[in-house]
Formats: sequence, C-alpha cells, structure tokens
Amino acid sequence: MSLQQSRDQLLGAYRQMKTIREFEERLHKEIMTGEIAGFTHLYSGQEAVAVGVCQHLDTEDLIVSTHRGHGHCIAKGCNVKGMMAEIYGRSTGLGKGKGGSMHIADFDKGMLGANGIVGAGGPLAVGAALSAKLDGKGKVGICFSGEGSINQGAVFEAMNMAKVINAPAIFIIEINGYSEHTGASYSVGGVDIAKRTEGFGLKTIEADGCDYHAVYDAMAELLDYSRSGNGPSAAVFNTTRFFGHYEGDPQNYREKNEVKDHRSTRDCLKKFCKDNLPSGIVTQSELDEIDASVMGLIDEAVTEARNAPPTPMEEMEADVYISYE
Amino acid sequence: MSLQQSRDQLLGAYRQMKTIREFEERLHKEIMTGEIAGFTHLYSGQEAVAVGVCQHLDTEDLIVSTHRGHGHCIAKGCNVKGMMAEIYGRSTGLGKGKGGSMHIADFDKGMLGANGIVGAGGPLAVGAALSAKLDGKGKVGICFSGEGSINQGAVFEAMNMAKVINAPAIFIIEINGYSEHTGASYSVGGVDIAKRTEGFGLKTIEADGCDYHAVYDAMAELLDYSRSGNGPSAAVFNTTRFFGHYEGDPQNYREKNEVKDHRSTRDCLKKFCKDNLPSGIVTQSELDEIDASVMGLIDEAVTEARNAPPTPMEEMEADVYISYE
Amino acid sequence: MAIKTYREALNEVMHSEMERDSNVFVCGEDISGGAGGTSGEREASGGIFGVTAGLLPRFGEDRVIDTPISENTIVGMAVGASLAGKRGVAEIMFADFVTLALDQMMNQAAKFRYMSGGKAKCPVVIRVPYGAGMNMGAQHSQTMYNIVTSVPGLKCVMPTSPADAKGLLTAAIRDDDPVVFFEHKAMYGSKGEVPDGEYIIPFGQAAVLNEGDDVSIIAMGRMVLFAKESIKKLKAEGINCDLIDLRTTSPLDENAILDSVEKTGRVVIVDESTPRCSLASDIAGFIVSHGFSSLKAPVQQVTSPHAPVPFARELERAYVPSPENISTAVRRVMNYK
Amino acid sequence: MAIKTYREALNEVMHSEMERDSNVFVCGEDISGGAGGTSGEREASGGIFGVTAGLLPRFGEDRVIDTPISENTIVGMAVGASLAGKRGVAEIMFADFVTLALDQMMNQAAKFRYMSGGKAKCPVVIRVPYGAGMNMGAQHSQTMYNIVTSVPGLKCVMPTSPADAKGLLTAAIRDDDPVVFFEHKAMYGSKGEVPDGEYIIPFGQAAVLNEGDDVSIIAMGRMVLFAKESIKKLKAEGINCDLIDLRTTSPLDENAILDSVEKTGRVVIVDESTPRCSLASDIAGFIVSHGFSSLKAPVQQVTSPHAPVPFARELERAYVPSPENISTAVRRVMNYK
Ligand SMILES: Cc1ncc(C[n+]2csc(CCOP(=O)(O)OP(=O)(O)O)c2C)c(N)n1
Ligand SMILES: Cc1ncc(C[n+]2csc(CCOP(=O)(O)OP(=O)(O)O)c2C)c(N)n1
Ligand SMILES: [Mg+2]
Ligand SMILES: [Mg+2]
Repeated sequence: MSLQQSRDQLLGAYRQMKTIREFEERLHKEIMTGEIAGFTHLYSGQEAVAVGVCQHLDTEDLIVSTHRGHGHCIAKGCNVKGMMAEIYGRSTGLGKGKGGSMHIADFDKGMLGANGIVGAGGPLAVGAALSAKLDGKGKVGICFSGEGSINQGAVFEAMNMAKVINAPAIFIIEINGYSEHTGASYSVGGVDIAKRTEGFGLKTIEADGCDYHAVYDAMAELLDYSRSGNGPSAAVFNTTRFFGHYEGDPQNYREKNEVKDHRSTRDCLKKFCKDNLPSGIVTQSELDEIDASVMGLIDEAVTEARNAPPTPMEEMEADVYISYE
Repeated sequence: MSLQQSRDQLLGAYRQMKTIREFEERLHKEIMTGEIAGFTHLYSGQEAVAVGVCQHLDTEDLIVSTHRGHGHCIAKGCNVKGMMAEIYGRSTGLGKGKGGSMHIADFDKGMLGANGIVGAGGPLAVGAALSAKLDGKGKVGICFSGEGSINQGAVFEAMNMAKVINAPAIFIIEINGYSEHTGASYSVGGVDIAKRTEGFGLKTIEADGCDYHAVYDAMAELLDYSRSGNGPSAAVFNTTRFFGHYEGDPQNYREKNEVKDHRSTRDCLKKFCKDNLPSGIVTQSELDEIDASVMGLIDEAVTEARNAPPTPMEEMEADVYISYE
Repeated sequence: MAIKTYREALNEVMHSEMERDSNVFVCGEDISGGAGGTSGEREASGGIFGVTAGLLPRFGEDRVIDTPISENTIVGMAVGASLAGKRGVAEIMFADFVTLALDQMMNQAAKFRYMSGGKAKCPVVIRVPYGAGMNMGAQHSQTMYNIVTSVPGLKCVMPTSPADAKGLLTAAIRDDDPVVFFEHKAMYGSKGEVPDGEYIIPFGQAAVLNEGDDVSIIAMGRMVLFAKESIKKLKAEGINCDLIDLRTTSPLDENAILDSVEKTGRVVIVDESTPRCSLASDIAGFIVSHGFSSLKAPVQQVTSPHAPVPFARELERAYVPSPENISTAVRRVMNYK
Repeated sequence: MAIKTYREALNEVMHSEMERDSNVFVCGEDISGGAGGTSGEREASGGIFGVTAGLLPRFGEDRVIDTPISENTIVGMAVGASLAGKRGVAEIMFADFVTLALDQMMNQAAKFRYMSGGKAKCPVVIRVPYGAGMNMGAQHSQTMYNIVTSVPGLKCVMPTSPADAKGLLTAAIRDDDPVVFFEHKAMYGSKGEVPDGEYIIPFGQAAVLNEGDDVSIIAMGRMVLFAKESIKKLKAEGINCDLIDLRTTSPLDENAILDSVEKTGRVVIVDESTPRCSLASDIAGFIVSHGFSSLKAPVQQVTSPHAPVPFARELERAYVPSPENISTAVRRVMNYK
C-alpha cells in the first residue's frame, strides 16, 4: 500500500527518528540537573512527521519550524552536537549559544529556524516558497505548525498569500492534541482543520502522523503537486507528544495514563519496526546497530556541550548588524 | 417568497437606503469643491446590505463598521447632520470633527465606529458579541467587512474566537468586487468566501446584496440562529460600488461601462421599487414624498455643516484620556 | 498587613474586582488551562505564571475565558467588550507578543475616545508579563513598555512590590481609560507586606523609596529592586541617593522627578530596555528640557545594550542592568565636577 | 543633475536596482493595482502614491507582487525570501499599519542574525509612507519611526530630499541588514536636484544643511524642511543655526550631533512624533548624557502633542510642529541665560 523505499532510505529514516527520540529523552533527564537554562519544548512522539516530511527534501528546500523545533532540525540534517551545545548555551552551539532551544537554525541546511513566536513561521515560509518560485528549480518552502498555531492570524494570512501568489509553500500541521494546557477540541473553532485549509484553496491531505509511511506517502503527493507549479498545499497529521508542553509542565490537563497508553499504542518507532521488520527489508540487528550509534552520538553531544567554553562576552553585542555605523 | 414586512417597515427601509444614496451622491459633488478634507470612501451601491441588516437591530445590538462606513452609520440610526458635520471636520460633528469620515461613531446608537484599519473590526465585534453574551438579553455584535478585509489575519482570528467562545457575532461580508484597485478574484485565494467562513464553523448564508429583501431574509435566519445561543454566523453578500475606492480614484481597473451597467441593472433602490410597487404595498407617491424629505435633509445637513463653527483649539489635546495626571 | 507574593497580590485583586463588579471579565491563553483536555481538570494551570488561578472555578467560563492563540483578537475582544460596557482584563502571555496585538492597543483602544470627540469609554486592562533574566531568549524577554508609553491614549503601569501590585491593579481595573500593566516575570515570587482591604494607588504618583541628597536614581519595574541593592552599598561608601520609583510611566510624575533633581543635581536613570527611544532617554530628555538649571553632571542612563536579549546564561546576566552597573553610574555622576 | 520629485527619485531607484540585481523584488498592496480588475489594465495605479509605477510592466508579476491586505504577511514574506537569498522591498501602505507587521519586523527580521550567531542574513527593505498633514485622521497619519529606531537589529532611514531619497534607497536595497525606510507622504511631490547615475549615501552620516554658531537644530524627515524655513527667518533676526538632518536615525551620527552641540551649546530638536519615548527625547537624552559640558541652555524638544492626530483641518495644522514653533523654540534657547 505504501510507497516503496530502499533499504538505505528506511535505515536513514529510522536513524533520524531514533536520533530525535534519544535526543529528547536525554534532554528530559539533563534538564532536571539544572544545567540547561530556559524553556525547552520536547518533540518526542512526533518524530514520524518531521522525518517523513524531510526525507523528501534536500538542502535547497527550505523549512521553517516552531518552538518545538528539535525534531525538525535533526530531520533536516542539522548537526546534532551543534544543536546540543546551543541548548546548553555554549559558544560551540549552532547559534553560538545566543539563540537557545527555541531559535536553533542552520541556514546552510535549509533550516530557517525554530521560532518562539507561534504562527510567525507562516509568512516566513511563504517567503521561502516565493524565493523558490523565483529560482524556478522546483524547490519548496515548508511551514511546520502545531494545531494551536492554526488560530493565529499570521498563519491564515500566509495560506491565503501563498495561494494568491501561487507559491510552492506546504503547510504541515501537527495535531498533537494540545496547545500548551488547552486541548485542540477547544481552541480550534469548527474543529476540522482540513476544512479550513481547503477553504483557502490549498490541496490538503490528512494522515496518521504516528505512521512514518503514511506521512511519507502524503508528502510525496503534496510535493509532487507543489513542486510542479500548482501552488500551496497542506498536510494535517494527527500525532501525540510524550512529554509536557515544556519541561516542567505538570500536565494536569491530561488523563493520567494518556502518555503511557500513547507510548504503547502510538509510538512511531514501534510502528516503523512492525511495518518494516517482518518483510526483512531491514533487520533487527541493523536497527540495533543504529540504536547503539545514536546513543553514542547523543552521549558525546552532551559531554562535549557540557565541556564547551561559554560564549565569550564580546558576543553580547556582536552580530546585531552586519555593518552599523 | 420573501418574508413579509409591514408598509411602515418598508417605507422606513426605503427612506434609509435613499438617505444613504443621496448622502453619498451629494458628498461626491461636495468633495470636488475642495471643502472636505482627507479620505472619503463612498458606500453608494451597497445600501441594501447596510439597511437589510440593520432593519433587524435595535440600539443594544452593536455594529462595527469599516472605512466605508457612512451607510452603516445611517442604517444604524446615526444623526445625519452630525455625520455630515463630522465629515466636514466641524465642532458639531458626531466626533467634534476629530475623527472624520473614517471614524464616525455613535455609541448611543450601538454604532462602535467606522474604522481606518482594515480588519480591525473583527476582534472588536467579537468583543461586542461577548458583551451581549454576558448580558444574556439575546443581543448580537455585528462586524461589517469588505471582501478585501477577509484576507486580514484579525478577521480570521475573530471568526475562530467567536466560535470558540460561542459569542453571538455575525460577520457580514460585502463583496463589492474590489479591494482598492485590486479585484476580488485576485486577492481572495481559493475565492469562495463562504467555504472559508464555514471552515471556521460559522453558519453561513450567501445572498444578493443588491436585493434588500434577500439581505433582510438572510439576516432573519442568521439572527435567529445567533440570538438563540448557537454562536457566530456569517453572511456573504454580492454587491457593487458606484464610485471609486476613495473620492479621486480614476478607476482604471474597471471596465469602462461597469458602473453605468451596474447602475442600470444592479441598483438596489430600483430593485426595491420593482419588488414593492406592483403589489401596492407602498406607492410611488409615498416614495416621492420620502425622496423629497431626504433631499431636504441632506441639503440642510450640508448647509449646516458648512456654516458650523470649526473645532476649537482646546479640543486638540482634550479627550485623549478621561483622567490623566 | 500580611506578607504576600507579587503573584498573590495580583491574583487577589482579580478575585476581589470580579466579585465587586460583574462587568469585569478576564481573557487570555491558558489563563485557566485544561479546556478540551482529557483529564477533565478544568483549571489545569491558572495561567502560565499562576496569576489567574482560582478565577475559573469561582466565576465560571463566561467571565474567565481561555482563548486560542490570537493575541490581536484577545486584546481586540477585550477592547470591543469594554466599549460595550464591560471591563476586560486581557493577558498577553509574554510582553514580546505585544507586537501582535499592537494594532488593537495603539490604533484602536488608545484612539476611540479622542476620535469620538469624548463619547467613547474604553476601560480595558492589558496585563503583560515582561522582562529578561530567565534565559528565555530573544523573543520571550523583552520589555516593550517604551512603546506603550509612547502611545497617547494608553496608560502604562509598572508595579515593583506586592503592595503596589495590589494598589495599581485595583486602580487599573477601575480606571476608565485603557491601561497596559507590566509585571516582571522575575518578580512574581517576590514577597512584601500588602495592605488589607481595598487599596488603591492613583496613577501618576511616583514613590520615593529612599531619600538622599547626593544623587537621584530614577527607575521603574524590576530595576527599582536592583537600585535598592545598589543604594545600600553606596550608603556604605557615603553616597546618599534619592530613589524614585515611577510606578506609572504614563502618566509620568514630572514633579517627583524635578523635585529630586533640584535637590541633587545628579541623575542616574535605570531602565531594563534597550537604549534607543527608551524610558531612560525619555526621562533624560525631560530633565534636560525642564530641569536643566539644576543639573550638575551628565545624566547617566543605565540600560541594556542595543542588542536582542541573548540566551546564554553568562551573556544574559551581563546584558541586563545590574546593581553594580547602577553603582558604577552613581559613582560616575558623583565624581563629575 | 536633473530636477526630480522625491517620488520619481524613489521610483527610479527601484527600477535601476531591480534591473541591476535579479534577486530584488517588490511587494505590497496595490503596488501595481489592477489585478483581477475588469478593465484588463494590469497596472491600474502603480501604488497608491505612485511610487512603484512602471515596475510591473517592466519586471513582471513574479517580481512585482500585488498582495492581499495582510501587512504581517507582506513583511514576513519579504523577510523569509530575504533569508533565502532574495532582496525583498516590501511596502506598508501607511506607517500606521506597522502595528500589524511589527512582529515580523521586531521579533523576526531584527533578530535572525543575532540569534543565529551571525549566520543569517536578512537584506529586506520595508518602505513606509508616514506622517500627518493631509487630513487623513488618527489612523493614517502617524510617524512610527521612534518604535522602529528603538529596535536593535533594524535600521531606520528617513530621507528629506529627492537626492537623499535616491542615495539612501539605493543604500537600503544593497544593505545586508533589515532597513525600514520612512517616506513622508507630504513630500512625494517635492522637487530637487538629483545626481545622475549610481548614487549611494552611506548610513549613519547626518547632513549639515546649514551652518551657524548660535543654535543647533536637529531634525529628521519632513521637519527638516520646516526647519529650513524657520532658519531663513531667524537669520533675518540675526540668529544663525546649524541644521543637522539625521538622515538615518539608526544608526545615529552621534559625532555630527556632538560636534554641533559643542559649537553652539544650544539645541532645538524637531520631531514630528508625539513626545514620549520619541526621537526628540532620545536625542535630548543622548546630549545630556554625552554632550552635557557643552550645553548652555535647556534642550528644546519640538514635537506633536501627546494626542492622536486630529482630523479637523485647523486642529491638524496646529498639531504638527510648524516653522513658527521651531522659531519660537530657537528664540527661547537663545534668550536663556
Ligand atoms: C505569539 C505567541 N503566543 C503564545 C505563545 C506561547 N506558546 C508557546 S507554544 C504554545 C502552544 C502552541 O501550540 P501548538 O501550535 O499546538 O504547538 P505544540 O506546542 O503543540 O507543538 C503557546 C501558546 C508563543 N510562544 N507565541
Ligand atoms: C490595515 C490596513 N491596510 C490597508 C488599508 C488601505 N485600504 C483601505 S480600504 C482597502 C481595501 C478594502 O477592501 P474591502 O475590504 O473589499 O472593502 P471596500 O473598500 O471594497 O469596501 C485598503 C487596502 C487600510 N486602511 N488598513
Ligand atoms: Mg499542539
Ligand atoms: Mg471590497
């Protein structure tokens, strides 16, 4: 039923999903030590979306992310150690420690940044898509959004704008059930998000965001559509988050066993294994090897970040402008 | 086919439509004299919408208008002489000449103001509707918008907000074909506005905005719905404007005979006569009498505005605050 | 008097004002939390900083309104309802998001009364947690009160103690003009004595928190606390300072400023904002225009640098004005001859 | 050199820069007009003030983009494309609507480079027609440049002559940082000599438009023209003024200000904005902090009052600073002893 993918591709996808998962599980532990400052929003549980989308992209396809950006970064190929160092606020971070978890970016990788302003990515992604359109090489601009952000005026404007200027923008809406402490069924009036995006004239596909193959296939269709000059499109993926809104969130709004249940029934990594191990296209020992290498990478990333030099004081007033006098 | 209305009601509606029409036709002339400063956006052509909507309202139902607000003001019962004086920037104006054409308001009449910021009325109207909801007397908050404003984030947010808080807000969308010098078919991505409003979960009716009875009937249904606690709704009315976007607009974007054609085929006053004279429920002589009285009123309004004292200098810094020290 | 936190003081005012006047309502993102959640816990958070806790259970969903993420409409809705006779108290979760709601603040709320020739009344309060110091990065740490202060038609309030939080929020909710109310995030847990019963502090009255003949320190918001620390050390060095806590930056207590400047002739202004078109420059400019003859030394402006707020701990610590920065500035004006 | 209007100078720069660099594009509401109209006239207006005329026929719809009414997205789209390698020139039809786009200006464009540790580049220009004087009322007459100047990461440019319009817009489009470009609506028709060929004025360099030893007049935007008028009259009275046209308010030419103040010791600042946290106060504050020893008199700030812009002709005329107001302020500093 799902599109065929090579063994290498599948192993690559698994590696990314696993890297995201372990990055986040480790952060969850490290944050409790108090060594990491500020706000951290973990992506764990939603890996299949980031990876299923970004598997189709190269560095010239541009993505714009959200406050919950680690997964999108890793899926788009950002350096994992540079990310960890950024989250630790160190000079070796992707942004020299000046951005932090909510602002990780890697412009060389076509990753235009996580973003602390919910909804602000919409217009930016349309700009990225406009740039792609002007270049005429069939590239796209992708906007990741949570379902909470879908109430922000900027996101609606962006959808409309993309349609009007016929830009290859793709809006990925990840319904993880919550906008901070508020459930999706409350904050989204009219509830059916696909009906909204269709109201803006966007070709829209809904799929299971906990199923890597479902995401991958949906994106194949949308990318085909948007890359060929048909304008913007949207994907609506149902998914779940395994941690609180931010680290430290007591999650009183969630039914006690919800996360436990979702971890057992809606884990995209488990689903990936169930879908791909039986046929033998990938083997358990290959996955085990990946697991070990991922764990090693994360370990190193944490150790290196901890030991990295702090950001030097000169950085405080540097890079506000390229030139200013 | 259309709802029955008493003779008095019909004559009242006619008087209002006629007043709006003549107010605008006269302004169009007076503006050329140079006596009226600033930006003036005429409503002529769209009268059936303002009047068909406001016929159902009393002063406790609140409306929020646009930059093209004269028609909504008159339909909601604002004092015509006070309006004219405001447009002339005189001390006797509804806002003592401090607001001008784009900011005419009459809070005692439930008219919360024309507005120079396209789209800003959306959130304000939801607030008015919220107030009505809290009061529990079955009143509503009404937002007039042009189809150009339907691309503004604030309007989308407002629709969603009204749905989420179940406020009796009604969004009236007047498609007059243009947003300044740009056609509706260009600026509204996806084009079908009703599909958008339905995407937000709003009960939506489309009707001919050049037909007073069609507007009236549509509003009866929406008001019934929103007054009884079912939440927000929307009406989409196709209409036309007989003048440029603002006075002075050369209208190069319009087919040469468009206005002439519309004046002959889509004039809501003519249609009103055709619909109501044959049955004899109103008579030509009654309408003639109204016409004469309206012309007299407008004449007086212009004369009085012209002769009114200018706004005194003390007003420049007055009313910024109620109290400030 | 009882010892309370700044957070508690604010929370109690909302409780008592909602009790007192059924026209008062509150709205904002997650101000109760839990709506649409699976636990059924209807108040799951009571606001991300806990300031609105207990309101929903007591006053119900009609008057305690959790909203979608739509800052412009959160404010606009409160404004619209306030024009219609209610008193909306809207929360913008972080001051940085004022960027999104500025149209409803600056072009709508601030101008209705004027444009209507004095007929409109817009008694809305917009509560805004602000400020740096918690490693929240460039988009969750800004001050924004200079922008609000610049807008004719808005009032700008910045309490610096639990008692002032109570007195000023009560005044804000009862005020008939639009008020923007700045609460420093790092101050929510700070404690102090709070008067019992009804307590109102009129706007436009600065508090003189310390008296000294040498230097006038003029500060607002959290910087007042830093100035207090600095003053203690300076006293040990023999430098005695006036400390003027503006409390409201619009209206501004011009007399309190000029009186102090007349006495000392030496001025340090402490403002957490970045320097350009800041409150610091506003007041320095005011003094050189209206208190020039009293001045004995250059006015010192202690602000953050002209840069976004950095994330890294060490940088952020150096970025925000500190008690040491204040002391240095005071010594500099003292040494000027 | 040829005589051109301010509008023509701007228009020609957009033509030549779009010709020179295919990465440059323009976007905004009705910047060509006519899209979707019934006449088939694809460029029906060339911008509501005619500044973008002729671009669409020459460069086509891909690079000359008429947009829906969505200010935040107009700017955000230009910002996003500029991050991706283009150079977007966005138009906000009236400065007053900056309220709607401020998030993309202040929280996005201004901060990308810093937050990315210097990796991002955001060469966007946001053109903003501003100012009062045409009876457009409280929501179509504001200045907004104080807000933009306050934001670290943005540059703020305010040309006051057709020649400066050319030199500064060229510099803005080629600049690698985000630039907000303020054009006074009442100046579009004003004429002056404009250098032929490529002409670039670097940012941060004020122009000294008149020299005199008595008083320093520091002004920006349209106020520079009023100051010129005032200076002529004052000269007849025997008062000779320096006139400093800031040209860019961020970066600010601090040396030009201090040099002049050192010479005259008497300062009048003219700023069309309302007074609080204004450019006038910013510069007055700068002077009292950095040029105090030169000052011989209180700095005079000539601004609009702390009120929205009134509609009525007489009131608006009295509201905006006038040449007479400037002269009065100059006489006042001269008479101070
Ligand atoms: C403009 C703005 N408003 C509010 C917030 C605070 N905030 C951060 S994340 C969030 C919820 C976002 O929900 P959703 O879009 O569903 O993303 P998720 O957190 O579920 O990934 C909110 C309200 C913000 N960062 N920016
Ligand atoms: C925020 C904002 N952006 C732009 C404008 C300029 N403007 C005034 S009216 C208008 C077009 C509005 O079109 P529509 O909503 O269809 O109303 P109509 O003029 O047709 O009645 C525009 C772009 C404005 N006043 N406010
Ligand atoms: Mg979510
Ligand atoms: Mg229209």
